Amino acid sequence: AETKTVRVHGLAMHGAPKYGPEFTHFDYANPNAPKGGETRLSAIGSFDSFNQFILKGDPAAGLGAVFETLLASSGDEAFSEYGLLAEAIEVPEDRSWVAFTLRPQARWHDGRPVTPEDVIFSLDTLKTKGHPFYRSYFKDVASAEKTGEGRVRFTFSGGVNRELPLIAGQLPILPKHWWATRDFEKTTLEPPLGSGPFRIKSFEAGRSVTYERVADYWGQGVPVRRGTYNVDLLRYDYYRDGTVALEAFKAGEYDFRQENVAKEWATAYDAPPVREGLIKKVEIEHERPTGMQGFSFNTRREMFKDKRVRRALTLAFDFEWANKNLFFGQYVRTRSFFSNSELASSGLPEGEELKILAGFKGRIPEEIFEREYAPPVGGSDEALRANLRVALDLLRDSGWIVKERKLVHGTTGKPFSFEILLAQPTWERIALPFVRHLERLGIEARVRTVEPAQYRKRIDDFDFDMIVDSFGQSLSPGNEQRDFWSTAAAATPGSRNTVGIKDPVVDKLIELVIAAPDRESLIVRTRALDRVLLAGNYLIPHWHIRTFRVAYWDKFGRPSIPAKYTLCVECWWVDAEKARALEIRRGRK
Amino acid sequence: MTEAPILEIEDLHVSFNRGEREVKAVQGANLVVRPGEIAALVGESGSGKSVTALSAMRLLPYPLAWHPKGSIRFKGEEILSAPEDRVRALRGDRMSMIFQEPLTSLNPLQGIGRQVAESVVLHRPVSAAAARERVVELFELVGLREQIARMDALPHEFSGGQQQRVMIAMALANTPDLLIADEPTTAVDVTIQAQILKLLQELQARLGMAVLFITHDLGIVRRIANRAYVMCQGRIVEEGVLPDVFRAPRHDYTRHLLASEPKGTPEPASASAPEIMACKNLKVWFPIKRGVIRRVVGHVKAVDGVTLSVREGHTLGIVGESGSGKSTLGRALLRLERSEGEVAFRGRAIEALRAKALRPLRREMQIVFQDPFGSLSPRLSVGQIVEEGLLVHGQGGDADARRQLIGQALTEVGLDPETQDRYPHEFSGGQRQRIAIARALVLKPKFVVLDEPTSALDVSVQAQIVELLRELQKKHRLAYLFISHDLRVVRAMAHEIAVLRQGRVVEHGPAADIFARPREPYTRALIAAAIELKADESGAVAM
Amino acid sequence: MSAALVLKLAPLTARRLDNFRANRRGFWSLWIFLALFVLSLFAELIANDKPLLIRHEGTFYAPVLFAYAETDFGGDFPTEADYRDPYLKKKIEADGWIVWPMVRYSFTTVDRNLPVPAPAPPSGEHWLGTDDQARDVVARLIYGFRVSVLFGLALTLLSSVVGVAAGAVQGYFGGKTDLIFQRFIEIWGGMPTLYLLIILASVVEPNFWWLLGLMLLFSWMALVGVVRAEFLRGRNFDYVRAARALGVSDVTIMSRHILPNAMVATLTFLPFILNSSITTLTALDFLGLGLPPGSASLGELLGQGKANLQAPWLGLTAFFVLAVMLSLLVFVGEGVRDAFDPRKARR
Amino acid sequence: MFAYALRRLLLIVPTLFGIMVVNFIVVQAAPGGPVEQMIAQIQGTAGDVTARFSGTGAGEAGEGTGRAQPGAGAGDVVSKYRGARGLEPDLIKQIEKLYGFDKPAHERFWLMLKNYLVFDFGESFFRDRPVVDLVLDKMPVSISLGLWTTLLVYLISIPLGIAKAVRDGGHFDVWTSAVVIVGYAIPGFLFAILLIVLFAGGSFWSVFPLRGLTSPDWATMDWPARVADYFWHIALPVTALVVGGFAGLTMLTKNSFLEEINKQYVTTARAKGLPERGILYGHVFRNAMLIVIAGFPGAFVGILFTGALLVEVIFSLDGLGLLGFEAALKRDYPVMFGTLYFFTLLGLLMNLLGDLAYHVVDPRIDFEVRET
Ligand SMILES: Nc1ncnc2c1ncn2[C@@H]1O[C@H](COP(=O)(O)OP(=O)(O)OP(=O)(O)O)[C@@H](O)[C@H]1O
Ligand SMILES: Nc1ncnc2c1ncn2[C@@H]1O[C@H](COP(=O)(O)OP(=O)(O)OP(=O)(O)O)[C@@H](O)[C@H]1O
Ligand SMILES: [Mg+2]
Ligand SMILES: [Mg+2]
Repeated sequence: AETKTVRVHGLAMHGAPKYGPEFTHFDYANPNAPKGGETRLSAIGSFDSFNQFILKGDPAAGLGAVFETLLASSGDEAFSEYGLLAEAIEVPEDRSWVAFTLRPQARWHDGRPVTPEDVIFSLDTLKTKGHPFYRSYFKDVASAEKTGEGRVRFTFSGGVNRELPLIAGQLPILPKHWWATRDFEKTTLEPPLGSGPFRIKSFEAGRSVTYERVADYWGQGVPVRRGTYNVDLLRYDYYRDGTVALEAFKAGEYDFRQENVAKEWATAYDAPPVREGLIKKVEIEHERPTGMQGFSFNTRREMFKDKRVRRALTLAFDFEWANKNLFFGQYVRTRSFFSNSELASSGLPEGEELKILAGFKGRIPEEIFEREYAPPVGGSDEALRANLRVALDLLRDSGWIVKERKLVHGTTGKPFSFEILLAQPTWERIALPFVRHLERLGIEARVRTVEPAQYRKRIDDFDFDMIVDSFGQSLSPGNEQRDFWSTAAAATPGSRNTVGIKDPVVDKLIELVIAAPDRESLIVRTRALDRVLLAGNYLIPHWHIRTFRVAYWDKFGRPSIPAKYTLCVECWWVDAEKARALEIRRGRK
Repeated sequence: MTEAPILEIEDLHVSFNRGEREVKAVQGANLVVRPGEIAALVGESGSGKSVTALSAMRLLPYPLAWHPKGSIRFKGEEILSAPEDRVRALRGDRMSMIFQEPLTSLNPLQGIGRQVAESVVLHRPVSAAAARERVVELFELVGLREQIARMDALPHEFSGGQQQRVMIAMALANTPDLLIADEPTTAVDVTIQAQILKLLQELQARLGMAVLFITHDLGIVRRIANRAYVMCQGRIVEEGVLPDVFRAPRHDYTRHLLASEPKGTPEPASASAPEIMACKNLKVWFPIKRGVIRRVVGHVKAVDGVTLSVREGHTLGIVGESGSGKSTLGRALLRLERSEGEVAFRGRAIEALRAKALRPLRREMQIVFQDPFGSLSPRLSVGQIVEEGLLVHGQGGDADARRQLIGQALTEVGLDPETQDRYPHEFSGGQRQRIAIARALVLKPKFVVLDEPTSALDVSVQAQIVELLRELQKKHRLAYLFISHDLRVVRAMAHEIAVLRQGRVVEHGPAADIFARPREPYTRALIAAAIELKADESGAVAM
Repeated sequence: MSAALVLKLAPLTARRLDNFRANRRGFWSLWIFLALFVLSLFAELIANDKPLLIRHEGTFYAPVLFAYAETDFGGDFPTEADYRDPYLKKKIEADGWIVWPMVRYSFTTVDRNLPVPAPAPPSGEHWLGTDDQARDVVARLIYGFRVSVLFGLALTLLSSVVGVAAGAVQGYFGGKTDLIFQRFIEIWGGMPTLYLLIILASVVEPNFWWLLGLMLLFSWMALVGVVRAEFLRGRNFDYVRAARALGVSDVTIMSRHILPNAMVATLTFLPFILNSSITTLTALDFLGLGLPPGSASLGELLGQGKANLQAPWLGLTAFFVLAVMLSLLVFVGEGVRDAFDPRKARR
Repeated sequence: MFAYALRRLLLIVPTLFGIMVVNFIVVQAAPGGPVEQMIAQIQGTAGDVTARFSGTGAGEAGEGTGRAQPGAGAGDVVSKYRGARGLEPDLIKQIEKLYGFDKPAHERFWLMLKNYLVFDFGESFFRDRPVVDLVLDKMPVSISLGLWTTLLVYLISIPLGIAKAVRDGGHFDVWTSAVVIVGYAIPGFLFAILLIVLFAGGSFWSVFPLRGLTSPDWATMDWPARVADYFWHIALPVTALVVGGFAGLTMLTKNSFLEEINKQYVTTARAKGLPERGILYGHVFRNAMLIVIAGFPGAFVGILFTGALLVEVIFSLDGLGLLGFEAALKRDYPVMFGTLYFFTLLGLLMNLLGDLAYHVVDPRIDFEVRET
């Protein structure tokens, strides 16, 4: 109670939030977006439940718009949240607790107000009966108590963590009175009671679900909601098969589609409606961190312990060829574990960053200070040959020799052979050419695709040589880095440290990142971590894409400023004019 | 008789297969059948009688069979080149046929009643009930009165003679203008034979039906035919009205035919010879099943407590009306039918032996089935069929020696050894019967069940076979169980006779005794019927 | 020589051969199929990324048969040479020449110099285009045909023999044998094949032989039912009784008397079983339980076809090859049927 | 025969037991049980099981591009990687307990058997619904597909096969063979997709519905409209199934007929003056069709259970094939064993029915020992 408490409208992870207390809407939303119209979307698989908060059942798509959280995050900031159900946020300087004041006008769809009791109920229920995810996610959000009219206070456990108030703000709030007569642990197809902009209008179990806009939605004027959720009707149709779903889109069964396969993006949209402009096919740039994906080495394996070997294998992977021949040139090479964000390192370390790294001098590779990290460049037979030459030298340096045209270990005489373990056949077309290149080094690599359960098990036991791994990152790295790279995680079966990094320097850097006091220091510390990780050659980096690939029937209006970090499709609206024109053009066909 | 002929066959040629394997089955047959006439077609086994008959209805397996030459006219209408529809309309209605081998000619999966009824409804717009009535009537006419209740049963549940009568009923269903009867009475006993012949004569007289009657039984020919054709090696060699043809035969073959009745009596055999096959209180009951769950509602007592024995070198003749259980008895003795009661082979009880233990004994006990066609594997060549026993029992030496042996066996039964690479269906009925005999005899068994082994053979071949059997008996002290309706052959073969009636032995004794002094009324009737035919025959001769 | 051979043939066999030959369609189908199959056995000589013959600095090399290091030709790497590399090609041709196979790609060869992204449409270089990994479809077809047909033939033949034998025994003996055997088959057939495959895949890396073995454990059951039915019927026929009366052993009765007359279903189904053996491999590929990634098989090609609808040449090629193969086999089957049909008319 | 049927019925019990035991053992041995599956699901690393052939797998570009859709909330609550902090062991214990995996295998097996004896098939591990409900839910689709497909296949194949047998070797025979074989050789899923692209997609004609068994407004239609709607929906899936289905049967019919058509009794029938059709259908049919007719029940079960998996996926039909397959890959044991039990039982009954059909078709057939 000695520390000063502030009462604010929004919170940023570090520093001050971008939008001031008087903001009326996000920049990337159009406050004047017309309401109305209908949108049809697709989902894959099926659903059998509207209770998305528990372990069992396949919840329907789109339920997120039925429930609301205390705070809503902004799509053009790293990690900032503004009041949604909460009108005001109180936090002490050290952020050891947080209190929210609920908006008096916040209402459930049945007209009852949202109360602190609901918040307390939500935290307790989700942590005890909900999906285990909530238990672990809200682990340090110890408890909530009502501290006044419309005011609820969360206390935290587990030491100081600046992130916790923001995490508490992400708690979905459930109506206590509604659940009083229902079993929370059962799946249900009874439309749930929420407070969000949409509610379920009708559904066909497993096949489709339709939401309607709540006419007297309480939050219409709330800044974070202004200009969003504009359509009157939102319908999800379920498909089992991706190809069929695509066909359905082209047939006009639904309106919007996001593509994530390069080949499809390049070839599958060559249909009459696209050619006639009825379907718009656009790439929308974003600044979302794309993290790192790559062939990751299991450094627990003897042959991958040597960095030179890992470097040599990196040289054998020809990204430029793959991008041109397999991906239609849609991807960019990943050069950082935090790619496509300000957290990514580039150039040579300078300033604060250099200072941090200098502290580890001697314990980290010298090259960090000398060269910018750059994955090898291939693309042509000559370039590949040059790379492979270097690779062979590296391998020789680390004690491998060529005997009878095969690479064998100089002392043990064991041949260099390993297995690339895959869970998805999709990767085969990337892994197999790589294998061919390795052959030229005398390395015998096998590709093995296994069924998901077995894959899971082998990954959890770290029983593999090389896999395709990906490490997603947020704009605000934190605790999760421990699980990714720490020595402790390397020894914990099932952890995300598949590579098996056991580097005290990395451990240190992780702690520094987690403890970063402000955004600036977070950025430099993360960059430093990035450099050390890159220098370790733990992965053969893959690629990423900096755009959202979307196709939609031309009836939508989009805000003129896109959000930096999300696609924010809820900001789109149905343009009545265009919709009519589309109707006519399609009708004429 | 100047009426227009019903059937005219002119210079008919029939060949099977083309190319090197061409078989010229008929090579120039001329034949005329007039309304109200019974024309008999007799001849050597394999001479082309059946093929000629089938050609008349265009039922040969075309295009496998073909006619290089010739014409067949039915009531003046050319058959060979008529459209299929036309021929179809005639078949079964205006002309119909009784097939030589009834046992393979009936649809195995259709109730006999339905098969007969089908003929009726096919050409007449009658109700189901009326058709059924007609079937009942037909069954009565052909002496199947007792079988009317079992009309829904399948052909295999009937005896050979019963099936033959079903065929006859089928052919007569629409009182055709022309009936082609291919050995229609080979499987029935004399009493029924008499009944059927009478029926045919009656129909002929009443409706002017013309009959082309193929048979080996010259007695029958003499008794009912107006005209006879003699066929030999694919040609009609002699024709004429009766009784002239037989009185003054012009062709050698006809003369040979008339001369070769099976004659004589068996070699006397020692009464003290050891028993080779004996049975005691043998029973074979076939369950009759009804309803959805196929409940057993009764039994057909095919063999009902028979006690018999056959001694080495002896022949036991089994006679009895059609359906009395003769064939069943024969099969049961060889453990080919599930039976109750004791069976002993060479003094050793075999009723409980397992199939495996029985197998070595099989070489010594053989059987010639009543239905030779059915008993020959369709996908084995005749040579293979005859060879099989040798192979099984490790006899006959190497392949060449075996081939030799097979050829010899075939020659013995009067077949060309060169034919051993043909399939069974490429033979005539009589030839198949001889194949079956050859198969049994090639093993040099001790005991043979011969179930109507000569029914399809012309008298000359018959005599040859009887001679062969007798000779083998003499040489190897063979024992036969000889089942036949032909009392002449029985007399020529049997030392002892057992008369079967409804599954029971009603009379049993030395052959001479039975023929001379039949005790049971049934036996008397049987012999009387035979004599009656004989009398007829001699009467004809007397004329 | 051959005349003597023909003379020695049993007349019945000769007749069957004649009958078979008389069915022109079946006869030619057999030859075409055999030709294709034998050709595919020599796939390495037809489609390969290794030259058939190289003349370099006065020495001959046969890379298809022997492995040479790149350094043998003056290149950089002491590992096996990649003859497609223009660098090496130039080196060799500087003093010598190269004889290539008809198709200069093996089934694993990635064409690094495609003008368009993979899958590339058919062109002069790739007659049937490439798959989505830039590998030549013709090459993959030849190798895939070999693997698939070998797998299919082996599986079909072995499983038919076992299946027919099992069905024959059941149907012929009936009674307890039948009851027990049937129950066994029901239980055996109830085994979760998918799980067995998963277990197998977790223990070893599935390969041709493992898959063949495992599939064999179950595929034989396909024919048992029909064969059993035919034997149940066949054992009642008179000629079987006649054979029994001759003292013919059960095995011979089954094989010589009933089987030839109970082969309809088996003969009919064989081509289809072969085909489905081949497509089974596809299904396994889908699950990641099939042949190791990169292997060429018709199934894999089909899978490619499905994944690349925009590249119809993939699916079409696979489909076309399957259809042709199946047609050939069905026609051969009809020929065989004719050969054994005693009443077959010669036209 | 009645006694035999009864015996067979009784034998179903031990057979079923045997199958359950074998399956239980095998399933125990398979790597990655439901607990691992659930953990994967919690960690968000569980893939969609049908992804491999439904083409719904993730793209090549990793997690950077979370899917979003307009109007909908951007990702529910939070992106998944934040939850990826490893699972506490007690949670795993809890999950094990939830699925009864804290007990030894044999105990679980007995428990399952006990429950099955009283027809309690339990609840799905992942779906929170009784297995029975799940199975019943999928019945309409499976029965629709199974019934119509089997029916059509038989209705086409048999007459076609007969016609081919009669014209053996002729032109008709050759070209129908070609058509039938081509139909068979077209991989089912490719054909289904082709149908969709041609008749339901956006590129050509869009005349058939893409998914489901009925239209959404089915409930409000009157009966004729409902029937029409139903057939409109199943037209494509059934076509896809039928096309590949009739080759085998057609050829079987043809060859069976060829086998019989030269037999003596056919000549007899011909002598009666029966027209060719009458001979074929009245006489040869029953003799030739033993296998074909008797195979009907089995074929039906086959299509019902497994035959339609891909078609179910492609046409977004929720049938038993998909249910069983998903359960197997997701290790949803109750559903797996429930469907297994159900189908094995059905299969066993159908086997029996098939055998009885043999006897009905050919009364000479019995199942007794043949010693003599
Ligand atoms: N399908 C066939 N293929 C080849 N030859 C045949 C065929 N059918 C019959 N034959 C031959 O044709 C000839 C005449 O046979 P057919 O059946 O007419 O004789 P048959 O006079 O009726 O003799 P049987 O009195 O023995 O019945 C026989 O030599 C027989 O071998
Ligand atoms: N499988 C069977 N099922 C039922 N009844 C049968 C069966 N086989 C034969 N029968 C009946 O048993 C009786 C005896 O038949 P069997 O064949 O022994 O007569 P048969 O004396 O040989 O007569 P035929 O002289 O006509 O050949 C007949 O009434 C027949 O209908
Ligand atoms: Mg004849
Ligand atoms: Mg008889």
